[in-house]
Amino acid sequence: MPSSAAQADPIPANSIPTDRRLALHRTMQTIRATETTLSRLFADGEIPGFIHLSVGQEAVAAGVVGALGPQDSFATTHRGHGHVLARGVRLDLFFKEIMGRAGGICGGRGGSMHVADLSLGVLGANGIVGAGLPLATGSALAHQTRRTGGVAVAFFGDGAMAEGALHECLNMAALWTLPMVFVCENNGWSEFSPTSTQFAATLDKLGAAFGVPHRRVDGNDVAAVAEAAAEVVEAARGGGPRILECLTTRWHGHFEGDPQRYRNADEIAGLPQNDPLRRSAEALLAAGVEESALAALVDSVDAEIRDALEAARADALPDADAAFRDVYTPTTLTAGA
Amino acid sequence: MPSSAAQADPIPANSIPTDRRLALHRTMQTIRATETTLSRLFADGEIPGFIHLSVGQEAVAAGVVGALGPQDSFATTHRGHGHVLARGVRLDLFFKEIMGRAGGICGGRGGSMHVADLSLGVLGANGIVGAGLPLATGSALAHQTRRTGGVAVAFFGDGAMAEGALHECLNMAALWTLPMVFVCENNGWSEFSPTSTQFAATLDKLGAAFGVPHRRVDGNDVAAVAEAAAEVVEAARGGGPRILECLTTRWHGHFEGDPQRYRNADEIAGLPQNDPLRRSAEALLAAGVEESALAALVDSVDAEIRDALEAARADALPDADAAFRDVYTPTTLTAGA
Amino acid sequence: MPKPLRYVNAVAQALNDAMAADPAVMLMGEDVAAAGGPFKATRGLLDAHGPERVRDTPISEASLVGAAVGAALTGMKPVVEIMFMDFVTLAMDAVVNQAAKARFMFGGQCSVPMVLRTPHGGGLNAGPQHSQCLEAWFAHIPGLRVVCPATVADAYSLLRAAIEAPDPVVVVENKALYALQGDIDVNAPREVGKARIDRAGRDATIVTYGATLYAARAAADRLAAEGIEAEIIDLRWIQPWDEEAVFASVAKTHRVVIAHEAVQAFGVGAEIAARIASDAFDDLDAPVLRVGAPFMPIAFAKTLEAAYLPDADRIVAAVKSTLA
Amino acid sequence: MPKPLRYVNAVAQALNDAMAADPAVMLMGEDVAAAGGPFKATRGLLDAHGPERVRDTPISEASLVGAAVGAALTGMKPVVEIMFMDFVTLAMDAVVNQAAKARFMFGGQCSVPMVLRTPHGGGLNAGPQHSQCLEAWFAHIPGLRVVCPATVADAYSLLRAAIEAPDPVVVVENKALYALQGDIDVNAPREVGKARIDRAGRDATIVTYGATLYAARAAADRLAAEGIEAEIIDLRWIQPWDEEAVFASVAKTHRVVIAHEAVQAFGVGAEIAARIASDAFDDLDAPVLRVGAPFMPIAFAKTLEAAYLPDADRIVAAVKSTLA
Ligand SMILES: Cc1ncc(C[n+]2csc(CCOP(=O)(O)OP(=O)(O)O)c2C)c(N)n1
Ligand SMILES: Cc1ncc(C[n+]2csc(CCOP(=O)(O)OP(=O)(O)O)c2C)c(N)n1
Ligand SMILES: [Mg+2]
Ligand SMILES: [Mg+2]
Repeated sequence: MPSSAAQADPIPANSIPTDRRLALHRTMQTIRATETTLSRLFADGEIPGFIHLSVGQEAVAAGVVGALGPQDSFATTHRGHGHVLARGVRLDLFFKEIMGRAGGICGGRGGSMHVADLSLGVLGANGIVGAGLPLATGSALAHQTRRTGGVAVAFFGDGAMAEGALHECLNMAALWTLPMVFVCENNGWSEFSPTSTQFAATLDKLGAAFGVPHRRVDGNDVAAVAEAAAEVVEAARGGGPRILECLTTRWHGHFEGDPQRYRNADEIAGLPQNDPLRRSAEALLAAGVEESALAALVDSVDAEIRDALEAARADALPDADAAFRDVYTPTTLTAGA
Repeated sequence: MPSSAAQADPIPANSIPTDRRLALHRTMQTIRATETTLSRLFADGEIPGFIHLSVGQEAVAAGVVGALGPQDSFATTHRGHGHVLARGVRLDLFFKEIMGRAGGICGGRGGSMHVADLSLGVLGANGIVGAGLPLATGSALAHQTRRTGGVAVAFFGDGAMAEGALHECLNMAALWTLPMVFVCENNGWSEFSPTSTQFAATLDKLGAAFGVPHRRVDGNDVAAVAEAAAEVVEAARGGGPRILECLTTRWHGHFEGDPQRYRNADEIAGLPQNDPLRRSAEALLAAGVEESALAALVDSVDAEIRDALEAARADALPDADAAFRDVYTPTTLTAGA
Repeated sequence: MPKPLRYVNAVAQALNDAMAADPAVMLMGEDVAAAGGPFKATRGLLDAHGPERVRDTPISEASLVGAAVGAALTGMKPVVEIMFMDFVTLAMDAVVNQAAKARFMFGGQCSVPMVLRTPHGGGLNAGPQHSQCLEAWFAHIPGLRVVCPATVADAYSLLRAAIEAPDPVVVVENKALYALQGDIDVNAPREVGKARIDRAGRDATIVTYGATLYAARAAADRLAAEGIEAEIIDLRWIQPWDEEAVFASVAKTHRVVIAHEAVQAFGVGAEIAARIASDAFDDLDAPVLRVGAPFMPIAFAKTLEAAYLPDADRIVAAVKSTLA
Repeated sequence: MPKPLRYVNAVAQALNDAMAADPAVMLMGEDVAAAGGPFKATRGLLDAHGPERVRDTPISEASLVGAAVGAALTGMKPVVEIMFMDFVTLAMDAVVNQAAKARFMFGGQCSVPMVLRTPHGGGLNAGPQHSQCLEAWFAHIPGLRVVCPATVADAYSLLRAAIEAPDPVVVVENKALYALQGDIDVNAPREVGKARIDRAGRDATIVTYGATLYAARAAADRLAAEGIEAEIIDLRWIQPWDEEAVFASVAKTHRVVIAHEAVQAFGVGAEIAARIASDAFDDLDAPVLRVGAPFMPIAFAKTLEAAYLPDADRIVAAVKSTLA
């Protein structure tokens, strides 16, 4: 059984050095600006299908993914742009994918719900709520068996807690002391329903039932997330599974185009007060970073996005014959049709 | 949220009147003698397929099922003979079913793993571990919606705790305050593995996570089970779901014919010391019941079983054409082929 | 004359009317109550019938469908919604091992009067896990019925029939049809297993179901312009499917193309083709051809999805090839 | 000459040899380690390869198979056992939405080298939830491969091929064959998609796979006694199936019967029949016939199971009917 994380001596969040905080801020800015751009592109009909944006949840992505080493892996959700961007996926390949272009990281075959970058240990966004939990469990099992030293992270939403996969995976991870972190992005919403009407348990008590230590953080405070993530990831590396629950906020609709009639106007109006970007900027200014440096950071991110978007718009649409060739892996085993 | 059962004032087990205890004992004796007979029949090749016997677990069946009213329902498991017998299924129809005869309660189509008696609210034994949990959840939902006043019970084994269905159903039952009792027959074994190597949580903590009150009883003490079951069933009737965990013992192999090489000889040798039948008999003798009365009870049960077995042996094997007619219900809606 | 309805509203009206007619009917699904359903197929029903009979459920597909079986065995007639057919992968035990078999394996003691509604199909660029057509799986399972309404009228009548049917029915809607407009007839016969001749013709038979009906109609129009009269059979029911109607048409036209959106290999069309090849072999003047999706997952990108979905071009080519 | 092995021991030996050859291969399943497997197909492997690579898992089929996908994406080659094919209903999301699609939907970035072994089939009176043959479901899913070894030799070679194949393979064993004795050849070619001519003949072709091979052999013997020479094709691979072998045989015999244990309607035979009816239509001199299980769940009672399972009688009758 893993020892309780509650006994660990936490690194105080404010001990994070300023350059690290700036890097986290830049990641968040990249996610925010990308998501905002995608929102506009979607409204303009430049993105097919449907997309789920993580505006308001940037601190979780930046903080958790920032705590991972190169050997680590993660599985994410339908709302996974932030995690993949935080991991450093090439921005042009990302835009091409979401826009369904040939040069997308997945050849335009997956789109928003299936962005993956196996070269970075990103096992994919997922269209099936809860499905990332067993993927990450298996990835952790592989890390353990292969002795890679890696940790696997499962991102999941609060609505996903109702799926039996959470129970099954907490159990396997606990039984086998897997190097795994369960990261819940608790934004209070499960599609159009408040999760409080959908789930009767709490994650801390569930963790306690399986002997999996649980930490809850303010998921809109990137320094707090980064500190907590660093702690649980390192604890999981040798000591078995951990749960990190990040309380956060979903600014946009469940999907783009969702009019959010089910949501209280006051709640929506109040969201910017808890803006992880604004809070991070304030902390940076308080730490002596110049206003102009932050403005330059915004400009530089915008320029990157502009370039990526331009490349994406210039890219061709994918070709059906090429796609067909990736249904199976070419093999030397004699294969039929 | 249901109020905590821990606060309920339990009826002391020893307050159960002697005639009620005798009835419970008779139920247990019926189960024991039936299972023992089936074991012999199986060894002799008179039963096709495979069967899972509940020898050693009789007190759970007698105590829990004895606490149910006529409007109540339950779903059971692959090891479900005891529950069905305790509910009063006709013994000849039961034997015919297990032996695959035409006159079986299910026409010989289900056998041991699918004994059901819908007229008694028995939603069936089940070949799928954990599948009874959602069936009982839905049955409880129907009781609630139809205002039948009924309670639904889900029997499940300790090995079944690892299935996600437990999590999903605890959640739905808690959210909707369903009239439902989760009865775990914890015999320590999940097929050939000790459940301690398979499941990291405990049912009391899981219950606490969902706000579902949990009681644990000595599942080999029929009076204790009966008292606890009466309490949780009545609590569930108005107050939402309850968990009753019964610690018990599996005397036979996982299935008949299982040589149990994985099991310690001492453990097996020690089982009779905790025999629910012997303990019940001792309690009855202490309460003034005559030894001869118990012997007469055994004889009378044996006679019933003899008759049922004789009827089963005399019964025909089922006819394939007749079976085919029950794939669908005849309907006045114009139907195709 | 009633105003034309959208397909999705015809579904809602069928649910409403069934609930009004029978207090045992209830709805369960993710966001079906307060939000009126992810596709608005249950809009207004919470207000009309209350929170006990219209239940928002947690994201727990496996137990949700299992609970519907238990409720059906205890006097209710549950209609469960699985938001996308792809998610039914989570609930196959409840459908296949429990719902489909309970009547048979309990010796006819009970029926399991439940309906599982779920949308399949592409055309919305919803990608590989939100577009699959898996109806062939269910058609393979004795004890289940499977229906796929292609028109607004059938969206109403066939759902009413499914709810009234005593056994479990999988109702497969096509999400690309939800916005389709048409009329319903609340008094239309509610039949199980009956196909509909969508268009009469003498030269070849196109057997289809679901959204592919519209590709078949476009194909038939184009063929007619060339003097080829194709008969279109909208199967509607996939299990049981209307052998009589199909065989009668083949006996007349001697040529047949089976078209559907699902992956062709091991799809619904395989069974129909196989039965024609065995039971109507002597009526055939040409190979039995199928038009279905290629053997690959459905992709997100517009070009890829468009190339993937069976269309009028492919149906026209197949019909002509049976006449060549 | 090596001693003959039982089918189940050939499985164990294939697993052992694959693990010895490749440290990435690992086993997961319920009671596969300490107990050596519910059917003893993994006996001795825990001792040989240790508890990290041979894992007893909790009863959590859905996450077990999902974890295998995650492990396969992280450098392992997991072989998972699902104790009875009926239980795969709990794990369909992992197989169909995750394993089958990952390579395609991630644009060819990765493969998912995993195997799911599971026994299907009746004959043991195991009843409606422990006997089903569901291979047609998997054959319908692009990205999966499906194999069904009928002989002891194939139990070894095809499992080795499945483990070596880079993509997910569903290996369907038949539990009634586990006790069968035969020889293996550890050096036999490990092929994907190749059928085997089990018996050459000129008058009619019997296409089969799995345990029904033995009914086909018995049928061919009886037919031979009447002067009818049936060719038997043991398909072995169901996805991809060997079109070349089947079409070549039909071109020779002009008559075909497809026999399998699975429910006939919407079963594997439907696709083979449909392809023959389209691609080999001109070679056919008779209707394409199928022999499969009737459209009902498999029942427990001896009489019912015996009447249910396709047998030599029905195959003989079908072959004769193609020659009538
Ligand atoms: C198995 C499955 N069921 C339902 C859905 C539809 N769905 C997509 S997202 C979602 C809500 C998820 O809520 P949560 O896990 O809290 O994630 P969030 O959207 O808040 O990030 C639902 C029901 C799905 N994609 N997969
Ligand atoms: C879904 C599923 N997985 C696996 C099995 C095989 N199986 C039958 S009983 C059993 C062990 C169950 O243990 P437990 O729940 O403790 O019940 P017990 O046998 O002890 O009564 C297993 C693994 C099954 N029948 N269904
Ligand atoms: Mg949420
Ligand atoms: Mg047990």
